[in-house]
Amino acid sequence: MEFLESILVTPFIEIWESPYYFIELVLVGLSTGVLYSLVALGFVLIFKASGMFNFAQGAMVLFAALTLVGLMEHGLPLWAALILSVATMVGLAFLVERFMLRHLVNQEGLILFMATIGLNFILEGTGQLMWGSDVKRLEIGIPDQPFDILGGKVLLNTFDVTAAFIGALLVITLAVFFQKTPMGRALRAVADDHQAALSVGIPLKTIWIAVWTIAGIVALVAGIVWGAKSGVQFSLSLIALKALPVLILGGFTSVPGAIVGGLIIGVGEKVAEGFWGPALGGAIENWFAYMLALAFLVFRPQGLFGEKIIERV
Amino acid sequence: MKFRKLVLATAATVVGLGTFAAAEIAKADEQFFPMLVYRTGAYAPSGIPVANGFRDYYTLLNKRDGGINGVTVTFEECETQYKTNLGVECYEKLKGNGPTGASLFNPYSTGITYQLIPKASVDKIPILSMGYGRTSAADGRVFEWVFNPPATYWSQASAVIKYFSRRAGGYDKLAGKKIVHLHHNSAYGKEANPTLEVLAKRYGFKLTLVPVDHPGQEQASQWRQIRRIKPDFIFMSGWGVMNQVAIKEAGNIRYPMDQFVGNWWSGSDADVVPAGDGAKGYLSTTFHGAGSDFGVHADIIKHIYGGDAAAAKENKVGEVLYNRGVVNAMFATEAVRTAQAKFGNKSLTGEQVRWGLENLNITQETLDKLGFKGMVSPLKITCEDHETMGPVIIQKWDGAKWSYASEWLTPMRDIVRPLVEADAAAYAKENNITPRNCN
Amino acid sequence: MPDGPQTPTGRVIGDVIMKVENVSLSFGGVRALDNVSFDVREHEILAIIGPNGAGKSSMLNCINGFYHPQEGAITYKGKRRDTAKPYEAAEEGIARTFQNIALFKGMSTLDNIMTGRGLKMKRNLFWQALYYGPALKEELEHRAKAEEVIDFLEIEAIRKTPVGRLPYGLQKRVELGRALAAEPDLLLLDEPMAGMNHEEKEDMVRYILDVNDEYGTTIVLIEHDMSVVMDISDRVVVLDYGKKLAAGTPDEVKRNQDVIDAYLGVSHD
Amino acid sequence: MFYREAGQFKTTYQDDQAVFPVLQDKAAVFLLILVAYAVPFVADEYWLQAIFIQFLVFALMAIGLNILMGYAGQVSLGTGAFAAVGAYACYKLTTNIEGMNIIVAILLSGGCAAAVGVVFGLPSLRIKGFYLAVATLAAQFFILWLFNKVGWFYNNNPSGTITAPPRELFGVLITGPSASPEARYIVCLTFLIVFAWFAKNLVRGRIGRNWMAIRDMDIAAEIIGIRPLQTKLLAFAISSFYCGVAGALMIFCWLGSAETEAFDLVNVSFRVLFMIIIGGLGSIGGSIMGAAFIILVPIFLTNFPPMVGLDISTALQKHLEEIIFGVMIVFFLIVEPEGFARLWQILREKLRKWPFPY
Repeated sequence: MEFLESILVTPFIEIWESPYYFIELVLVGLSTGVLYSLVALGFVLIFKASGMFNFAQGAMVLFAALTLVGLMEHGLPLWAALILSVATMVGLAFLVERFMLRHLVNQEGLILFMATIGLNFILEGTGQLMWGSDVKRLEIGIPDQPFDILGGKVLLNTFDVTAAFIGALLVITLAVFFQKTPMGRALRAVADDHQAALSVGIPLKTIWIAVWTIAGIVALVAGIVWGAKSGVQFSLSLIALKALPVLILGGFTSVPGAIVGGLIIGVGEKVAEGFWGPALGGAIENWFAYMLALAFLVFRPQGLFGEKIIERV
Repeated sequence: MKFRKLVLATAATVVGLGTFAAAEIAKADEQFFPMLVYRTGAYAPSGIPVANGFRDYYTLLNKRDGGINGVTVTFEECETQYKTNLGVECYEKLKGNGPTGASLFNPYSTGITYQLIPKASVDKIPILSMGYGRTSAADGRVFEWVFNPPATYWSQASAVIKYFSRRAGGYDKLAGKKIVHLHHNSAYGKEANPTLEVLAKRYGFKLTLVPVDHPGQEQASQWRQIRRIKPDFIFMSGWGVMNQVAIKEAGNIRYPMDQFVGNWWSGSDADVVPAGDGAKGYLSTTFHGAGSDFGVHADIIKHIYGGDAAAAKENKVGEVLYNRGVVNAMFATEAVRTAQAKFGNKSLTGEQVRWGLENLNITQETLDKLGFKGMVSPLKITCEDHETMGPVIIQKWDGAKWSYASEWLTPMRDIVRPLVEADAAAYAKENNITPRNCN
Repeated sequence: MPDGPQTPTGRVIGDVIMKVENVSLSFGGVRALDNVSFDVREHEILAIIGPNGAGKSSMLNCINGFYHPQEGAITYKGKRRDTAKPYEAAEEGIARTFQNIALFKGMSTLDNIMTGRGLKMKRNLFWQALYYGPALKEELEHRAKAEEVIDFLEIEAIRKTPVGRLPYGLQKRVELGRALAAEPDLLLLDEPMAGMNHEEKEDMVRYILDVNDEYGTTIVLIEHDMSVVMDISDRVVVLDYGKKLAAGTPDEVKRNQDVIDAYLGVSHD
Repeated sequence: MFYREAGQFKTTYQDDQAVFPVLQDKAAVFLLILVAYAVPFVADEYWLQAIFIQFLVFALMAIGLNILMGYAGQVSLGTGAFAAVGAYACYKLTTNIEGMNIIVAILLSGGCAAAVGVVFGLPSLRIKGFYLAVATLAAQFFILWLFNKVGWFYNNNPSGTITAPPRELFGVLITGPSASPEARYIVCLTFLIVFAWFAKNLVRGRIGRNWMAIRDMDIAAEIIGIRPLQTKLLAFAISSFYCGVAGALMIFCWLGSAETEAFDLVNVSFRVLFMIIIGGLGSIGGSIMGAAFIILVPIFLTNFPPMVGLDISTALQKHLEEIIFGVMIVFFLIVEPEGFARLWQILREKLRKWPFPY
């Protein structure tokens, strides 16, 4: 009884009683959520264009960040290292298309998924082989200072805000790219129907390379932001797991879904940890994100922005 | 065609697997030290310096002293990636190597240690888990084969509270203080909790346990919680990326670094360097000195790196966890030396090395002679006490190096030892072990 | 094979077995069925015809519980069935084939047909895990029954072939076999002859008539080929735009002015 | 030439439905089982303890997951959690109930895992495909969190780990540290053979057909009378039972002691998933072959360079191992997406015809 009260009643009273703490958690959740959205977007792009659930997205984040920081350690300035890293991700896209996708056209989703797991191993191995497994410090000049808002009641950090801003910018750019440019429309066409896209003269190969390149750049940005926060190291590849609940919530193919889903998961898990964590013993964030997504799915199997599925026979 | 190639490849694999199982080399007068390392994967930043420390010290013994009393030191690394299943494989692979089998195992992972503890008595190979693993293994009557000097997590926790009390101005000032234990949500991270709870009751401070899930990349909500609690002190049992993020987040909420103390696995160079200037003033416990100014380092740089200090730095010489590897290797080899005094200067079995560990008595003279002067405290293991409750010290990061920031703190034996004995007794009962008599 | 009443050649049409009363169904704003009523009598062959999108398949889907009509009632053997689940339809003896083949592609012909027998097999998990004694006996009995269906449809040669590899016509036949294996009282056939050549159609017609004849199975079928419909059905229901346009014997329907208009494209198509 | 089935006619349906209709196959399988039982007499401890027992445990888990994914078509990433349920249940049962037979305890643990599997299988009625896969991750994270958090599951010992107590079967110690690797191997092998056989029986009978029907086309399956929820839940239950038994064996016969980390997503759930995809979805034999591949290849790659006298650093070796392993996975998927099971089929076809081209 007492336990039930501590999870069903007390947290809400606390939210009421300490609104600034709540606001702070929401803001922190939003800024984290943007970064989740960013990683989730990488998944969505590739899933839309090739029906591939790209498990290697996390490894790509690691690989991109390792490349950048590795180049910088060799004395390159940030801009040069950035250009080279982007070039590396483009090269990766070419290689993936040439040696993987091309041979796996029309395979089932699960097989494609497994292939990306193979890619995951390759990238983790190559990244560490080239640049080592040490933790590396990444300094990109984002100011890192706490600052007060709401009269000192809520504390934020310039780094988090900047990172959220960069994330948001990239997310918006991608959304616009998808909706407004011919390339973006082509990508959406491929997602809807491979055959149809081919028949109107869009070369699948180009699209795959394009989409993997974009996913690679998204991974690079995610890697920079997370890497600047916690150092560039192997754990970066694990943040892919944080994007999965976002994907179920938002839908595998929906760009707005990834954005809104990321924000919901970000805020949800922070608030849950902050108010429910103490009663439940803490560290509930991870499963809470999944449970939230699961509960949501049970009531709305098509995801946040999916259309209602009418089954036909 | 494709198909035929596959068959050939499979056949080659099978043949290959068969032959290496049989491969075995035997040489006389060698002492084999297995090394379970993790140079890759999520915990590699911590694993690399430790492994280098071991490697360099073993090599140093051979180059400088011609081995241990003339017996060559051999070692082999096996990559565990900090994973239990690979740990088992490495253990089985290495335990029979060398003329007399493995001397002892240093698992460097709580999970693998737990896993090897039951095996140790069966395979007759001791485990030296220096400052980690199962705390109650300190009770040598139950855990004949496991040694965890110089101190356990429980001893450490008591020493940290002692430190907090001194900062607060005495034990009586602890009453009403708020202390947070921020810990990795795993068997390792939770280890100190029971002791801290006992201490909280005794001294009347308010303890809040805040767990962080693996890997610990995301701690925003935990730190907002901490900001709300406004603790007087924070004690952290972190590991891997969790440490770096925690230090960064502490800065984010403007928490004063000098009230934030990590345990000895949360205070290495890899933990503070990525946090940049924000980490200045961060404290952590340790039981040995950091830096490369000790005698042993001079020898290592001279004999192994040919005097090239830069190459040594590249190889982490002098980093906290590097030094830990060196100290650990020293304990291990000194145990062998102790055993040689009884069994002769030849290759020793695990059983003989166990005797050496149990009778290990590292005096200040030995330390001075080996180049560990000022780096680590003397130590004497007994049949009952496999831990020794060696003193713990607080070190401080000034942005470039670690330095001592307190006097040596002796753990509270009166509190910790009964807890150890109770848990050891429970383990003995569950596993049908009759504790031996040490008198 | 089925235990149903054996009717002599020159079948006797029995009582009403199923009643469809004022059924309406809509998706979003689209009305797929609008106040449709008709009934089905035991042992008869009833055809539902109409242009594309007239709501024929939706009608079948309502009958076996895949869709649930918002209004109206469907009564089968005296029980309301418009709210029931699809598997309950199967339990009550309604079997079905699909417009777009819905076979289990990864399974062999034999296994597909055996799934049709699933409802009649009762042995529990433990016996099945052992595959011994009662479970084995049951499995063999039903295998024999499935083989009868295979013989009847003349598909012995493809018994062990995964159905995904079969040509279209054979797949249709296997699908009919799967429905027949369930020994249904009411068989719903959704365009059983679509996409078939003339000979395949003749075969299919023969099987349908044989089933109806030998086992007295009541059949409701949707078919576009008018000559087939007029040849084999006892009665015809015409749907257009979700509404019932006409019902009656083939001859009656053929002379109905509304039907002629609909088919000649006066209103649409 | 030698692999001929000419002259072997089936006169009854029973013969026709046998698992190994061809005589040579039957003989080969019997021989294989005999060899498997003879392994302890020749293999050294490293092989038994570190590789074979691990292989047997994972093969059992792979069969479990294959039932759920390969046969019933429900993608799951909760394997590790279900195995953990089995392991912790077995620990609780053996430590709290005096004198409970260890085999009974292991089977009951499987039962506990099955119950948990059913609970987490409930969403499968509404959620499909990858969405379901990610949803099962909720089980993975939640269950491991629970076992880590609630002291009752590990008898409140301060270490938070579970340790297999010594237990005997027919007077021979089979669990705990003093049990010989041989005894543990035999126990695991027997479990694998018996449960592989049960699995094979299930999938070739009514239940298996219902699973496959749901997998291939759930709508059609429902319309011919297969209840989707019951069928899916049964698949979740049986699959989790297998995982639970394997989890119990994992702690009691292989690792000896563990914390929840031993059952984490990457080490267990994903690993088992690789096994069945590489081995072949919808194939019991494929699961076993896949487990062998995923376990043996990295071990081979680790041991290969020292074997040929190459002395490369541990880290480099591990990275190369990862890269080669990744390349092999991609290569296999391109060459044979349907896995070893299909490869084996092709090989058999060729053998039957050999030495004639047609």
